[in-house]
Amino acid sequence: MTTAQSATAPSGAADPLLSVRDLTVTVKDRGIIRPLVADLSFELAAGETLAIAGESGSGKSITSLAIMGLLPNNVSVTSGQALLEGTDLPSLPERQMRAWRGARVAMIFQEPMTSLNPVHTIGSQMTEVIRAHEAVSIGAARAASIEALRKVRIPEPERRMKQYPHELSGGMRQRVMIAMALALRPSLLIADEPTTALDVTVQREVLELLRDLQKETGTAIILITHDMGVVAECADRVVVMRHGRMVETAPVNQLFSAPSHDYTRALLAAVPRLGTGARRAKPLPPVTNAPVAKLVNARVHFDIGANFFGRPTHRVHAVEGISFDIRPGETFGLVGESGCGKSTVAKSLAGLVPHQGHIEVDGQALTALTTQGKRDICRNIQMVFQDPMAALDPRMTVGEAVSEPLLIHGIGTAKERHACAAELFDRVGLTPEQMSRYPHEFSGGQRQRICVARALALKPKLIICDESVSALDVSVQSQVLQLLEELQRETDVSYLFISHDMAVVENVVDRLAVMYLGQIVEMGTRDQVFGDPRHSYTKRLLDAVPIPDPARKRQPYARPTTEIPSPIHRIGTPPDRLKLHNVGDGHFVADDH
Amino acid sequence: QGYTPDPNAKTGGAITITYKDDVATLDPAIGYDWQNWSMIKSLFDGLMDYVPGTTELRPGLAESYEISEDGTVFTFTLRAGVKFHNGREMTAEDVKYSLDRVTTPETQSPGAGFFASIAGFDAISAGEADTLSGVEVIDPLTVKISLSRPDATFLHVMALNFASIVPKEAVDEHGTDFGKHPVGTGAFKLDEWTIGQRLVFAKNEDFWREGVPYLDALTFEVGQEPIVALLRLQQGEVDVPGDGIPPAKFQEVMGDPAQAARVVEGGQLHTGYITLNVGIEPLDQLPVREAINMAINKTRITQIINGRAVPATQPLPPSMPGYTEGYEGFSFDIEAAKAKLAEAGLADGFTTELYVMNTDPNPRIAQAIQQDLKAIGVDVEIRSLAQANVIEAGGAGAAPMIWSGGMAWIADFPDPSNFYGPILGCAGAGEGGWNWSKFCDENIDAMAIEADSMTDPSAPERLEMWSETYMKVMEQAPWVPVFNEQRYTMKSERMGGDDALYVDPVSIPVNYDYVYVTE
Amino acid sequence: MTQSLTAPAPPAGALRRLLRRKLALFGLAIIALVVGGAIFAPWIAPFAPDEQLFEGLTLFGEPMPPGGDFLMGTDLLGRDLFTRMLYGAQTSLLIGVVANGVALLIGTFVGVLAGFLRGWVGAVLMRFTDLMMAFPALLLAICLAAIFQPSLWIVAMVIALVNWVQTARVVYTETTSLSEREFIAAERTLGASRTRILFKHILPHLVPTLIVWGTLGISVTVLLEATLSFLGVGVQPPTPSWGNIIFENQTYFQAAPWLVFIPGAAILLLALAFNLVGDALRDVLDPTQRGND
Amino acid sequence: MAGYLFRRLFQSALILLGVSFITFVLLYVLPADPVRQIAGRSATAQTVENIRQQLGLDQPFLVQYWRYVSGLVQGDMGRSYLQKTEVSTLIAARLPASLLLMAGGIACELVIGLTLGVIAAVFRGRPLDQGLMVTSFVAVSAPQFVVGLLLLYVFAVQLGWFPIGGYGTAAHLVLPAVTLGIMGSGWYSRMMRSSMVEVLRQDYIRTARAKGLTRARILLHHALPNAILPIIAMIGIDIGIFMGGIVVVESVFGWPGIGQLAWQAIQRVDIPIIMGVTMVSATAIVLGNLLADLVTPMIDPRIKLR
Ligand SMILES: Nc1ncnc2c1ncn2[C@@H]1O[C@H](COP(=O)(O)OP(=O)(O)OP(=O)(O)O)[C@@H](O)[C@H]1O
Ligand SMILES: Nc1ncnc2c1ncn2[C@@H]1O[C@H](COP(=O)(O)OP(=O)(O)OP(=O)(O)O)[C@@H](O)[C@H]1O
Ligand SMILES: [Mg+2]
Ligand SMILES: [Mg+2]
Repeated sequence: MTTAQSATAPSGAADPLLSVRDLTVTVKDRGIIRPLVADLSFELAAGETLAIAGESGSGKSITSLAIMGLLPNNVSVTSGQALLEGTDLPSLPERQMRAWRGARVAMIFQEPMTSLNPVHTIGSQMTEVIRAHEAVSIGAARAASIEALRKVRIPEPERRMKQYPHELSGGMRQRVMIAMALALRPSLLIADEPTTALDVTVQREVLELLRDLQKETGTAIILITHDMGVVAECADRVVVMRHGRMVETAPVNQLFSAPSHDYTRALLAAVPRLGTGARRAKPLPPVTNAPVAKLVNARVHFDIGANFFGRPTHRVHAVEGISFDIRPGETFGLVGESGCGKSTVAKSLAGLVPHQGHIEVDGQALTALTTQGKRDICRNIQMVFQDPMAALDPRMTVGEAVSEPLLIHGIGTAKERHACAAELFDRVGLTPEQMSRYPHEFSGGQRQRICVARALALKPKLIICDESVSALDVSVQSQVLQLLEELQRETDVSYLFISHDMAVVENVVDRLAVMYLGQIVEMGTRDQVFGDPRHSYTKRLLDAVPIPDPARKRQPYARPTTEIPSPIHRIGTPPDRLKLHNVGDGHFVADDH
Repeated sequence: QGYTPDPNAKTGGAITITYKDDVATLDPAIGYDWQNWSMIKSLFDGLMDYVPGTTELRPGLAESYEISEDGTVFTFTLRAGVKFHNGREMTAEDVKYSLDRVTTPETQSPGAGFFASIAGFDAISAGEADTLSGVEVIDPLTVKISLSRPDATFLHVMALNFASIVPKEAVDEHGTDFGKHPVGTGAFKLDEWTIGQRLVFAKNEDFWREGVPYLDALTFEVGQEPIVALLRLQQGEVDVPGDGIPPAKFQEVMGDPAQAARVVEGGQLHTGYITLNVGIEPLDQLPVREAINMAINKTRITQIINGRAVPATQPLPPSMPGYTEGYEGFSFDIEAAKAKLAEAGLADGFTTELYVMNTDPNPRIAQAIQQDLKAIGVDVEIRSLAQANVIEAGGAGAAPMIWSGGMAWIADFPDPSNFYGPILGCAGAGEGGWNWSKFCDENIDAMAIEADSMTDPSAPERLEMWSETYMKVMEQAPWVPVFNEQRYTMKSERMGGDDALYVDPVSIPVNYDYVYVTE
Repeated sequence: MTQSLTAPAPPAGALRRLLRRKLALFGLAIIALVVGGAIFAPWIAPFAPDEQLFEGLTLFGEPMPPGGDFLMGTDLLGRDLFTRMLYGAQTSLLIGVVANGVALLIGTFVGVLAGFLRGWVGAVLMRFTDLMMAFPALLLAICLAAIFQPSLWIVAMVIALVNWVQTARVVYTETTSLSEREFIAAERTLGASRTRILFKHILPHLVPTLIVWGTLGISVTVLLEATLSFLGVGVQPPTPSWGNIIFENQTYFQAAPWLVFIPGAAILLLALAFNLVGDALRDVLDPTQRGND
Repeated sequence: MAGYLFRRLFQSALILLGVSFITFVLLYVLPADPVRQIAGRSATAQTVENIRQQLGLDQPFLVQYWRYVSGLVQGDMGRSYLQKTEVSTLIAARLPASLLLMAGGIACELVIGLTLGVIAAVFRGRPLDQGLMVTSFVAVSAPQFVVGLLLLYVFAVQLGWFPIGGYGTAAHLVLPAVTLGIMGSGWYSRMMRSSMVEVLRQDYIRTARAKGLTRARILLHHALPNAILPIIAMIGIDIGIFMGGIVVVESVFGWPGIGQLAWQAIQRVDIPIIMGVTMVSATAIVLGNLLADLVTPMIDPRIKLR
């Protein structure tokens, strides 16, 4: 944050690098012209980091696409300018704009998984950007690419050049994207939610990397995000947007310490913060009650690979000997990095994947169930998925979707079901009139409420929330969390709450388990784990959480030196089992290597 | 020898002939297709031959022959110095070998039946003997063939492709593949055969007939769609379209005087007919068959095929010896036909089936027949099937009516007997036989046998007898003779030679040995 | 989120929206025309379909070109082409719509079942599909049609039996990827039965693919019927069908072009019309497409 | 990889066995007697019986089938009933031409179909797109015989650019290949369009644009390889469809392929040839599918053969 002071000097003093003036972007939709961004103005100096924050759909991405000249067909800039080094980019014809893109202004996108072309090597995709703008030989372009990859601290860049995107982890891919964007030393880099899709630990690395590179190259960055923690840690100045308009702009410290607009205040209030979970005073449910779900040494393996005879050679030990139980009225958290097996635990509980070991729901072992029994168990255990859009059939009205479980289990008449669904809609804060709409006609938060309503329809004893709020922006996220909490208070439902966002978890769970490579490394009550993390992995997770407080200095992140180990083993050589020790009062910790 | 070659003929040059279908084999014992019949004629010779462009017999490899008084012993004196394409001289042994070969069951010759009158045929075809006892080698240039019964057509049989003389060593060398490596004594020899594309015949320099052939080479291109072949002819790439002028192009060609001048028209030993199965109700009643005969508008049917035929009155085509001049046949008369039906108690008509081969123009002709019969109240359902299926249905006697087009009888040799045996006689009426009307009248059969036992094929009393036989057949009306097709061939400008050579009744489409190019 | 949500659609809306599209209307009009022509052929047609008119041929046996008494000219037997086109529509609709539809159904059934059930049922079904695919379709059709006596219904059945394979393959691939989708997992956690998932959640998503395949299949099957007729195993003469009108006369395409190009255009228009309607229907039925028209 | 190949080949062999069995059954029950075709119209009953016995057609069905299959395994496809020649010789002589035509046809339909599909996708929703949609239906609806003759008439007879049918040079191949490819190009353009529209929506296309690449490079280098993936599987399926078209095209252009051989054999119930051609084309289809499956991972590195 060393450059922050100089950059926050009143604009206009020096010639700004980028100056957006009264930018208005409209969409032509069914003949109606509707503004998506209206009268937006801001400036950005060289070397500065400007964060654009705001809820989903507020026009952040549209603004950046307008600057890049990449607006969708039916969307266009109708007035205003976006001057980069004195040139109005949106008004440039496509042919000239092409020379700017990639060379002077570059962009990285939210989804590292899908932003690289799967059929070309990293090398090919790196060199082509250089050769598209500079007349250099292939050899020179290759050398420059390797250098760029080295800069983003990709190990063995020569080898990576020959690899395909799917052979790299998400974090590596995002680093490749950054390397590609910075290869030609653009004066402006637009990063549209560069870390939303990544794990906390990886997110941390990428953010630090961006900051380091900026220091080195002096590139100005527009950082688009809805994560106030990221804003606090990275930005010099912040623009807050809502409904296509800017509601507030201020230097980052000022914004956090003294937000001037109500919306900004609401936004900041909604941000979950580590260490605030303790505010929630709710007694732990008594241990004596029979658990709603119980796992004893549960294992889930997937066989992959094939030898000459088509027999599998390798096994993914997705879940390797997990035991815990969930008590009535309790929220049990499951945290850990991407791929550690959280979803697999959830799926095996819901009967979606076959498992070994003992899993029982409501006193009944899952393996012993008949088809009818499996269907009945669904009434006790329900699931809310991460992506509400993907979890709803796009061709079914949401009303149908919510009453569908009743129909499936033959509960009530059509009229009663409709009434019940209407009541549920009411319950989750939607109006019954909206029941005849289709999923795509709702916002993300609304969709997730619909999913919750659907899960509630059968009055289950346990609801599994697998990353149920990760895709939502903070304000919506907090609404959904509140809803879940209310429901629990009213109906005494239990939750299995899966997330990699430690701050959210701290705010909602009663007890939690930390998973690593299919096994539990630490388990205990919220206070035990968050207040007294024992395992090194738990500590690292907590450490990586961005803190929405620009004033707080954080020590440099201890980047793990080795690659993340894999849960895939040769058949016949299972991984070592970790032993859990009780370090007091139900706080279990595994051996640390 | 009964034929004076064209004095203007030039030697040299090559011509191209096209065919739609591929050549299956050039083995004279097996080949029985439209396209290979004339090719085999040019590669091989039999003891007998025809005067080019006519149906007149003349000696071939035999220099002369003698027939015994009772007509059962034929003694052939062979021409000396005739060489096979492999250079060896032909002898009487080769004649015996060739006749044994064509009649022995292993050869699977479709023409074996023609030799049934040779003594010992039954034994060899039953597999009891491996040689024909009736064929004797007297000396290297003399063969004596004894028949088990007099056979007026025997000399014609000896002129058939099936009676071609082949060298034993070549057959032994290639075995069943002899058909792909033919060795004969003919005017041309096989030079190149690219399967599916082309065959090239080269002039046989050692040919035993003086002065012929004129052409140095013949190229046959197979797999050529007739329409495309005609286009190529018009472009000058092709000299003779082997399949003739396609119906779709007929008017175009005839409408253009320059092209029409190159069209050659000629008669053909062909009759197109409808068989009426006498074993199936109600066709088993004579009045019904007569009614059908009267109901067919033959003039209109010839119009449909652009007038490329003449209406027929009897089984024999007009150019066949034994044809009954002045016979009117059944004339087109709907009222009379209805009356006949009423006579059979079927005034309200009936329903029946007409089988037809599925290539143009046969289904069209079948539909014309259908319409004609509808006029007298007979409802006909058409079964338009692949050739093999029609033959199967006909042989099994399952088909009430069959239109013969596409499979119609083109005579193997110009003798009236050829139209009787397998297709109207009792012999063919059995299960699987080609007598699709299943018509079998012992008396008529006896007449036919008597006629065939006469020694001289062209004796007037014999022809008279055949004429009478066919008239008797027509009284029973097992067929509706519909038309006799005319052949229309086209040739390129440079082709020379008598028009008759292009409509040669036995060497269809062209007698390659005698045509020449003018440039 | 901008509040730009469309008002809930009234139930009759789908039809109304369909009618609002010009292209779809055009398609519907053509389909109506063809179907109407086929149904009312006996009343509309100026002649009987198999009546070989004396004045329909020239003295040389040539067909008459369009114009005069014969709206579309006459064919090689002197029959009125317009009449035969009307009656031929009956056959061709049956083949192009019914037989093709049945093929589509079989293909969908096999593909969906194999893709959804997986396991050995799926394996057996797909191996069977592979086998059928390796089989030269035309040969199969010829044999089947020759074994059963050829008739319109047999031909339709044969075409259905031969033409489902490609659909099955494509549907299989799509079903496998669909059943990986999260909302299918969601349905399973609700306890939905397989049948329900299949019919309520998988099949509707296959509709766009099926429309493309189904409508392209119209021309293909109509022409296949003609090929079969040509091989002597199709609809028997004098029953007209658009396909066999083309095939009977294709060598005459220069001498009598109307005999080839009129039925050809009819087949094209029919297929196109179904495609236009199908496309429109898909957009209208697919809620996610709403608002994009 | 070796294991995968082995398993696939084994499966293919099973499929071919199935095909041979079904074909054999069908030909066995077919109401047409090959012996009659061989014996000819003048044959006596004795001759017919002799031939039937010699060909073993009087044996029970299973014996006949067993003989055929055991011969086939040893590479013996039998002898043609009518031509008396080894079926393998006949097929070997004609197969190269058919394969060449098929390759040409596939190349044509891909080039035409994919180009039109890409253009339609780029201009989606505009009049050009709709025009191409109509074009693709024209292509699918056009009878191949007429298309072939038209092309021949215009380009060979009138313009003289190509020879009027025949086989041999590259110039001979053009018209037949185009005729064969036109129908398929209609299908491919439709499928390519939808595949391309889907791909053009992907994030990596946006990335490519953000890199400042030219439109041509984005389309050809980034979009095409991805869009073509679902199409590749189709090419395998296509070979089967081609077998039908090849008969017509070969006859129009006088192309010496197996289509014509098969056609004549079917007309005359020459069972060994029908069986042989069936087996060869089934093999081509099976191998074509296998090839398609082997090629896919070369384009898409994410797909691993198992
Ligand atoms: N092609 C389009 N047609 C119509 N509306 C569009 C289009 N693209 C975006 N929009 C609308 O523009 C608005 C702003 O979208 P934008 O993508 O800029 O939001 P955002 O702030 O980036 O949100 P998020 O945090 O979800 O990425 C949204 O309401 C969106 O629905
Ligand atoms: N069907 C499957 N076949 C093979 N491997 C699988 C399968 N499903 C999951 N896995 C593997 O199992 C491991 C655990 O996956 P899981 O989805 O449970 O992770 P997660 O903790 O939910 O991760 P995320 O945070 O990304 O959702 C991963 O390595 C994954 O690749
Ligand atoms: Mg965005
Ligand atoms: Mg997960």
